Amino acid sequence: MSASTDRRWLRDVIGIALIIAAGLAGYWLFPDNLALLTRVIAAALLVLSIDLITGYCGVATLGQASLFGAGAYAAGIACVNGITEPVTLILIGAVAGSVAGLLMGTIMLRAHGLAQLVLSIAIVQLFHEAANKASAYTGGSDGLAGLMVSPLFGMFAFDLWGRTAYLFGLALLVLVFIILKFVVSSPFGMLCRGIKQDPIRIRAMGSFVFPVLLKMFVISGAVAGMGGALAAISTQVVGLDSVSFELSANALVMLVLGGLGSLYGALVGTVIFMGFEHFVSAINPFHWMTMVGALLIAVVLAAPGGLSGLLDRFSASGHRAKRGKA
Amino acid sequence: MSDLFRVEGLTKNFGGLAVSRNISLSMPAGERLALIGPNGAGKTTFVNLVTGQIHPSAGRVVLNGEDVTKLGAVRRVRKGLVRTFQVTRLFSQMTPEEHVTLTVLQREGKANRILSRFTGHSEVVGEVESILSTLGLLDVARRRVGEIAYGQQRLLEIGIALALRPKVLLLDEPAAGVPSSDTPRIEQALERLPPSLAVLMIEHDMDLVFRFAKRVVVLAAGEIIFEGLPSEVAANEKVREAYLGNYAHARRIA
Amino acid sequence: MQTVLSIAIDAFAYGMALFIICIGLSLTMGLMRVVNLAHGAFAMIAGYIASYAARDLGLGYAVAIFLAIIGTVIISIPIERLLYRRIYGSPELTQVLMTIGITFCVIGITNYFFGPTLKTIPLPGSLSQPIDVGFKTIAAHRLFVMACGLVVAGGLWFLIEKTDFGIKLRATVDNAAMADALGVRTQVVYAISFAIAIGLAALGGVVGAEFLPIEPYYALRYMVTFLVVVSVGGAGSIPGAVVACLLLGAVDTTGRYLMPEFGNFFFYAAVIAIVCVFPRGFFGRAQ
Amino acid sequence: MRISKRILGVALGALLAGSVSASAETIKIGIIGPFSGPFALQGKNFQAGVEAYMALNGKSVKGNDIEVIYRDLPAANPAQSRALAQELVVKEKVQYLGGVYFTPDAMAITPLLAQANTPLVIFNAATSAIMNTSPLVVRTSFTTAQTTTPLGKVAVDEGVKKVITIVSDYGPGVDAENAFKKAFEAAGGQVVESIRMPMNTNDFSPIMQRVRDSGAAGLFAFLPSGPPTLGFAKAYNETGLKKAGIKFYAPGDLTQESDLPALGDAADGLKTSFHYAVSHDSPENKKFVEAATKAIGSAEQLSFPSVGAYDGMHVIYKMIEATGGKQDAQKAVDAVKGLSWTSPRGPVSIEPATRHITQNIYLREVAKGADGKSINKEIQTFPNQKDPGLATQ
Repeated sequence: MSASTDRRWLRDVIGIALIIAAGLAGYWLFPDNLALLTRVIAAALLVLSIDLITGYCGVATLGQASLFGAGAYAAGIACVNGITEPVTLILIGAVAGSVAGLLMGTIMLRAHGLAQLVLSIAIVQLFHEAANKASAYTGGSDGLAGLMVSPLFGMFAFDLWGRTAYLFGLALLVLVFIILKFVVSSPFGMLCRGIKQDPIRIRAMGSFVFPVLLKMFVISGAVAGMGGALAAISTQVVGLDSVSFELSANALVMLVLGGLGSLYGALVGTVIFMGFEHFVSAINPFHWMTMVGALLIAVVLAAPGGLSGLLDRFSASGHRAKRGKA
Repeated sequence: MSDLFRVEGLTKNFGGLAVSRNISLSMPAGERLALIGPNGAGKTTFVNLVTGQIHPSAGRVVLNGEDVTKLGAVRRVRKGLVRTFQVTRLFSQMTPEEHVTLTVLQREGKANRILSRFTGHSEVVGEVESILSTLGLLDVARRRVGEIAYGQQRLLEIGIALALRPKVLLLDEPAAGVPSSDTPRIEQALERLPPSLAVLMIEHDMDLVFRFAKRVVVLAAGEIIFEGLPSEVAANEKVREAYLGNYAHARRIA
Repeated sequence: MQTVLSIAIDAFAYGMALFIICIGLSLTMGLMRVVNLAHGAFAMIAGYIASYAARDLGLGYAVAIFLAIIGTVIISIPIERLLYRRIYGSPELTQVLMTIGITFCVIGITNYFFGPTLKTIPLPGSLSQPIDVGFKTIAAHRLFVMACGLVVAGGLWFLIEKTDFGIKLRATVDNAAMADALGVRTQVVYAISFAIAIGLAALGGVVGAEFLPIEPYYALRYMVTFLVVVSVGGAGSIPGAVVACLLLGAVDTTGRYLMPEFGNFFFYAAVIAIVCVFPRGFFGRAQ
Repeated sequence: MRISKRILGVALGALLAGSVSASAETIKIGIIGPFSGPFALQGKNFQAGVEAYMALNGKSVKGNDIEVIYRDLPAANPAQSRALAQELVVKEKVQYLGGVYFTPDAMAITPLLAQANTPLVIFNAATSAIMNTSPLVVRTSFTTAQTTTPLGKVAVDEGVKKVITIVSDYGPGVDAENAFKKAFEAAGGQVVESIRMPMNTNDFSPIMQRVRDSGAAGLFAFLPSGPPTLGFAKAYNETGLKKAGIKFYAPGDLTQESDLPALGDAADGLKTSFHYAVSHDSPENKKFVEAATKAIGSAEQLSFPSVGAYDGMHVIYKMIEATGGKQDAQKAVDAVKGLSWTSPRGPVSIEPATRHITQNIYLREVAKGADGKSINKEIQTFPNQKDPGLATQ
């Protein structure tokens, strides 16, 4: 038992070290793009949160931005009302995200497959509508502006160059990633993977399915909520786009692009998608959509398991038997 | 009331079609009972009714003196009513070791833990290893289930069930689909089942039934048509009719 | 009473327009098990062809519809051959990725060639007049859409229930392997069904253009609406799609009349309620 | 990732080389707008306005070369907006920011301005409150309240005493509703009902039924320019409201020139109020339309954001003149306070207190122009309108 465990440990330690290294490399290589990179980190948290319920539990969602937006608005509203300490704001985002996750899970888990996907869409639309309606608190379509976040630990201000925001976001991402690595390699994570493949088997093992999935929704909500809060803190504005179907769909696309169920895929997909979008739209803003579309098609044709699956295929000796059930 | 497990008048209708009719039987601890019957007799429906996958139109399921008819599948498992599946339902990406470990942790109420490593529960390692070794699965314990032989997968099905420490075990065709060269291993595993366990086996393979069961129940068209010793089954006219119906009929005409 | 009637007739017209566009998607998703998010893209292509034919070439409305259907089906053939064939039987999320990619490409290309502006399909004089039907004035075009919807529903019902092809189709859907063994050329059945689905999308795109105007972002803008309608009805079911379109059309229209400011709440709350009660849609098949 | 890094490396290299050869005399202006996506046409208009200005007024100011850098922001997305602004300031070293189509995007940029020492000249985003978020913002477009307010009096003057308002349920829609209501009631009219409809409304006939049932003699509408305006105008015709003589009032977003070909006859006779019509009759506008048409490629695509951009560039050029190419945001903004000039839309000035543009608002009617194409024909002028939204604060 210890040999394979050690190997897995080692792989995760290396993986996390690589994430930190890549993050710091980003800091040194692109010192002028830190706001973009911070945006990527916030999105990465959102995509990670989808991986938890889609990649590990087999529940596809096109409404994850509800949880992201809940976190963003909670942090934003708290900030406008005088709670300006960044770490507290992140925690507020996490709590709001979990509550939204609990709500969303309770509704979504009533259905399966396509119906479930449609429920997720309906929920994000309702969240969006609610945020638009509650303009007294959310600023509606004009956005919730005027977030004055205090310096981190009273020392590091969130400034124009976005260094504080980026390093803060990177630290948050790494921390969350490590915790999630624990979560998915815990008995609970194993149970979720089992449910993804065969809920009837799991029931026959004497475990309920609904509470397990609901718990994952709550965890996922916390992660997405922290992403939202990070976006709110670093942007100082919360817009309706943070609870939109478009954001949800983009995030799901990033996840599928990177590959489901490994957490690494979520990061790879986010970085590739947003990086590609950024560079292509800077080169030719008028046609980036065609190119992004072509990228997606190419990935499906060349690497149906996502980009991280492609890496696996090159690196791993054993071919992973593919029995994905979306 | 000394019976460990009892079903009374179990009936299930799908629309107007009765797939189980007034089935009653009881099992004391340590029982080795075989349930046989021709295709379409309603054996799998019976297992599903007993384990709570589907709910009966009428009748009761009693475990240890407690009526569990209203309980769902999960609660019945937790009370010791455990099944295996006719077609293996295993997680192709996981190893046998992981299957059994997950099951043991579940039984111990530790499967919901978030912040401990799955592989870090040393207290269950001994039990997992002993289950795997009893079934002769130690050498494939860390291979992915998708890569091991079907006979071994069937054994793992039994291993998962054992890890739940059942009181009553329903084996749904444990040897189905297993090449004949591997059946002895299954038989061996069945022989080593804990003696106090009540086992209800559904099986087609008559050799296996005769060697394993002390008592046989025959189901046909959703009804029990015979209950008795294995040696009496073959001679029973109703059973012959149910199994050989058309064939015997044809012979008589000829 | 007059108000109720006029809301009802508006709802019916809108529902029928939705039906014509969505029924094709319902067929692809129910029968071919492809989550085709690019369905709207084909409706949009048809709209562009019709607009070009009717506005720029000055052809008649009927000719424009005909050209749009034929043209869209022809365009779809290579796409089906090269791209869709690869994702039959793939996990749903892979299909989502592919069809979103196709949608993006179609949008980008359309934008490049036709520009970002709205394209209209000029109606013939007989359809563009308001008609007084007693209790209200209604555009003749809406009556035409209703008629089209009924014809499509009836035609599909006849095709699937009463023709030889329908039998093969149903057999293929129930069990493709068995149908294959029985000598049904399932590949051909799939190809024809895909063509029918695209043709219906094309028809819907053109006649529905008065409700859902043709512009490059059409495919994305209405993607959610189409997906929701199909799953509420139950993928693959014609009566399901009819009921879903009429019911959601009614909820939408009535909601927008009674409490417009909460129009979206009504619509999506209805969707959640329906999906919770009928998890497979109104007439969904067990999977 | 490796590929993109290489691209970036090349880009960085080019940038470095560029900045060395061009020396300090090149002044960069960063323009953020929707150059792709559903609003791409508005972004194209930004670009057309900028290019028209530079074509007519030269590409340098007092010997300083001007370079414009465009960044694409397809839809309202404050996080992306901030990232783009930050990149423009920090990496591209722009001295001036311009553009911005949506309000939340502007709100995300304004907190950066002081630290970046960069003024922002807004070419479009039309919510009053933006101006209060930073003293370094100047706006050359309009506000919804500004373009809407004159309509209240117009309606009353035409004998319409009861109006129903219908707006899209989002910020600008609510602004329009409030502004119209205030002006209309001040002029003695009565708003009998106010409807806010969801942004994604496709079928407007139930709304028109509401109009009919309300007994109003006129309707005031606000929809963002784009596809739904077509359905709305058609529904107004087809449900017989037009025939029934119910008057139609709206700010000019509803009949922007680039939508008119699609609206066709459905728009005939619609009365809207706005700060700019492409058909405006003046020598300045003639020159502008000619240059902007050349830039955008087709006369049909030209509409109001182009003039916001054109005047925005005028303001930025004046700022550069005043600062002599040195980066001093406050001095630059101070220099254009009270600036007045003749824009293609007519006489305009920057109100010193609010830094928002003061301009004529025109009442227009959709009619056929000389060449048979639909235009917004100006029929009445309301001179020197300030933003009532800001004035009241």
